[in-house]
Amino acid sequence: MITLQVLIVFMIIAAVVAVEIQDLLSSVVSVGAIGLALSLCFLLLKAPDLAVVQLVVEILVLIILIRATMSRDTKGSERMRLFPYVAGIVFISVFTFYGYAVLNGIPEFGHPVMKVSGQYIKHALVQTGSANVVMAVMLDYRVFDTLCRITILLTAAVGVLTVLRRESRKKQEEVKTDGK
Amino acid sequence: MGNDNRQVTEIRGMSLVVKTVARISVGMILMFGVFTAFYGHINTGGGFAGGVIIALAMILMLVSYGRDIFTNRFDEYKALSFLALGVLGFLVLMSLGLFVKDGYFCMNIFDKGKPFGLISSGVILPSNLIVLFAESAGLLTIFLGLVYFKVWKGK
Amino acid sequence: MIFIFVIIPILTAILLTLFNKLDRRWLGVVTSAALGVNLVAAFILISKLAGNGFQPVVYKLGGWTVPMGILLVADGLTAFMLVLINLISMICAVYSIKYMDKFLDEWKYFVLFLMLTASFNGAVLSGDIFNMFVFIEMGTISAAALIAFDTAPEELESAFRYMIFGSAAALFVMLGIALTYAYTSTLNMADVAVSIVLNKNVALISFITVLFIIGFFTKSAVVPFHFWLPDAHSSAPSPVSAMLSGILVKVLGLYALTRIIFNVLGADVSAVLMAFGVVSMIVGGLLAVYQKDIKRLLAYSTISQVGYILFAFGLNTQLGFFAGLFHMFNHAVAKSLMFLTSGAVMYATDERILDNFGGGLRKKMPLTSITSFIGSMSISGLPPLGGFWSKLLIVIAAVQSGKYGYALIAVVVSIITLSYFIKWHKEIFFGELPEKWSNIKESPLVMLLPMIILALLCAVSGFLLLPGISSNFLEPAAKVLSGGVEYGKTVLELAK
Amino acid sequence: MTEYILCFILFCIGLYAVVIKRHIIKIIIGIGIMEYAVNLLFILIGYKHGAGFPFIEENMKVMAGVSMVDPLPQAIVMISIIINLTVVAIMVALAVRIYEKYGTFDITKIKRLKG
Repeated sequence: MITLQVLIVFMIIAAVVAVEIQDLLSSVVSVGAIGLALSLCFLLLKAPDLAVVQLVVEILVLIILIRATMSRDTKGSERMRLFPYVAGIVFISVFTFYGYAVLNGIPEFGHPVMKVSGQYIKHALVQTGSANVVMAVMLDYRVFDTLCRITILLTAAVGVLTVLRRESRKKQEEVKTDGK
Repeated sequence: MGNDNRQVTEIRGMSLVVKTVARISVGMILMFGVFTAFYGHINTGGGFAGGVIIALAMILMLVSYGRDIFTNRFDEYKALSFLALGVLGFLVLMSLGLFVKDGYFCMNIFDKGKPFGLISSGVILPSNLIVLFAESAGLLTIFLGLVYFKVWKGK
Repeated sequence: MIFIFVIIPILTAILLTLFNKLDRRWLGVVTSAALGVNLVAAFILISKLAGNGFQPVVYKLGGWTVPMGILLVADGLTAFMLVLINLISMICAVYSIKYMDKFLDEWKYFVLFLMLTASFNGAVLSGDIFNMFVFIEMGTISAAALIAFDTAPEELESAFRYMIFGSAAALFVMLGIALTYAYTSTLNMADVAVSIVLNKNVALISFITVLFIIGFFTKSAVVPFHFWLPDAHSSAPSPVSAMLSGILVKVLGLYALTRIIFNVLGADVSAVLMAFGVVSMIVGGLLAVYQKDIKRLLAYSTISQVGYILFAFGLNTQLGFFAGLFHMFNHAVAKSLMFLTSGAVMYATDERILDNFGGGLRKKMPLTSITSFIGSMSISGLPPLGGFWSKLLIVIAAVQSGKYGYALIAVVVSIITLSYFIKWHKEIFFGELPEKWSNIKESPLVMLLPMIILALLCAVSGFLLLPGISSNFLEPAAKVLSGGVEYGKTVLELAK
Repeated sequence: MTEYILCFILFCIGLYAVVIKRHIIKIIIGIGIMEYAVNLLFILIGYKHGAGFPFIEENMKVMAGVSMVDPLPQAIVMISIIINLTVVAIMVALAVRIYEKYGTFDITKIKRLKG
């Protein structure tokens, strides 16, 4: 599909811009552009649930990233260090070439082997009663993943609060009285 | 004299135009979020998208009206306890399957109802609502944590 | 009923967030009670397994058959790991009741601690690749937040570095899962194993194995990817670094690696595992000798001991797996004992640089010095203690499979281990007491009790080799690993 | 096939940013790009030419096995998007705190830890 390939090429260009540009705010904005292009790709690939969630989550990531860089717009003083640059390029080219040589093992793009999801589509309405098969898979067939995912959200919320709390250790005199 | 009261209204949050637009659009965004969650098992969205949308609506209010609308009545620990209640509700909903005769842990034991009606897919609708509640509380906690950190540094 | 291993810690964590005004002692007591229940359940699971001849116990979540729903599988290897995880996390929870009185907001610590344990139990139990990935992600997030618990500059930086390595490794694993799903279009481990045996495309399987190996080597801190471990372990609170080096490196790294490589993909990677194992043995040992910080020295010795275990697994023989698992048990017990004792020393003296200790602490802290001596000698392999038996078995397995050079290296590295642990003890405990440590007292009882239990375990773990005990604790775990791809067939029949 | 290769290239750009860049926010952006690439690869695998949205409409004869896109990767990517959000949130929290303590975003200058 040409439109899809054009979108992914646009994402690659935006990714290069996001990584290479010096000014922080414009690199964060180009990350936002990648996320929104990804939401369009999901729409093209017939995944409307994901387009909605990706779009909305992308806005939240953008807000959080801008929040982190807003008041500290320091220029990235990048001195080009040769060795890691070359090592990175070599590793990435080997990784892509190896991937390319191997990818013909996967079924061709657009002809997925749907062994399990064939069952999902056939029995979703009868077994779970929900018309949205994706919601049926997430909340009825594989509901343990959703349970773990909400616990991850709880862990991350408590984690963010621990990282961002003002003082972590009691004052010395408090410890003496407390630890008698 | 004249500009004193104008000055007072300007202190917190963004300009007046942003505030009025935010005040008008927040109701619609909240309704859209709840609608996505309620009809999750019929058309797109579901508890997850709805939760994030509602969290974004609250963040819109937070950003446009400044931090003080939340500080005294609602802080991130109250939001965290809402999240914990949401996860607890989801756990209880999942463990209902255990009390059925030969049920398993995450079993969908409610009746499946009319295929395309609103009350139609057993446990999926209530779990969508609980995820909506937990998701928005969780994301709000994360955002309040990030925003309030700046306030402490300021004081 | 095996989902209770995951649900009990999550439930207690939720209750602790709701009632977080509790006093610190109550929080610690509730946490260790929950983990104690888990430990008892792990022993019950072992007796149930021993009852029906170590057939895996299978729990179909939601009542769905295999390819449709998620499966929880508990076979010999899982039961062994469950006992190890819950034993050490309960002891660390008891230890952290007193250790945490220097910190504010203890309830956040205990919530994250319970989530960390829930993620270990879940990763070990789940029979579904993506479900294991979700638990690995939960472990990474809660471990990063725990490392940054005492928000000093070093902790924040090492937590950030750990988070970069952890999420990059998780993304490599996710890429591997995507390609396995594209090839076999199922996510259940047993189903993948069976369908890979049917039509084997060697090129693709080797690429997927490389992806998994990169991801799990970063998780288990094997040499080229070990840069996060010394910072993370030296700056985390002591009970957390005991959990990290005792269990996180073994469960999220080694267990997941062996389960996916041997049981699911069935790839023949023994040469790669052996090479990386030997390299990380040597590098970990050598770097540990020059360390000044007491916990950083223990962190580097963890890297070299993980190299031992990886080397034992790389031998790909029944005795190799048996020795590797036995060494994993001994090292987990002894290394967490060492981290707890170093925590007790830091709790009393607030000093962590080896040089300005001046030694002689054993007069003031006799029990701590005895237990830490037992722990360090068990790791470096003094005869009566457990570490000696497992290292001996590793050397025998290496000699049996004809790897004389590697066996010699293993012996040399264990001598290096002995040297830096004796240096560790000479600096802290032996010698005469300088006057600045004159007013310190023995560590409190709540911290001493876990240390004594772990020291007894170190001494007693030699008896694990007795035919009676080892036949239903270590033997089935080694059989599962050496069984390789039969795991898929047995689980599929059971879950029909 | 070309879509998979383009997705691999996007993954490698993210990997490049994480390995090479020294600025903390650039590293977080690199992790974000890698997450986008993995999610995209999952959905590319689940796509089927000429297949409809994974919903069952009223009149559709489901028994005839009418062709739909693969719903399983969509459920998995829905879960992994929010996990990526939490990972970015924790890394940003750490970055904000590191900036407040060290005063710089450059990871090489933050070398208080030796050895």
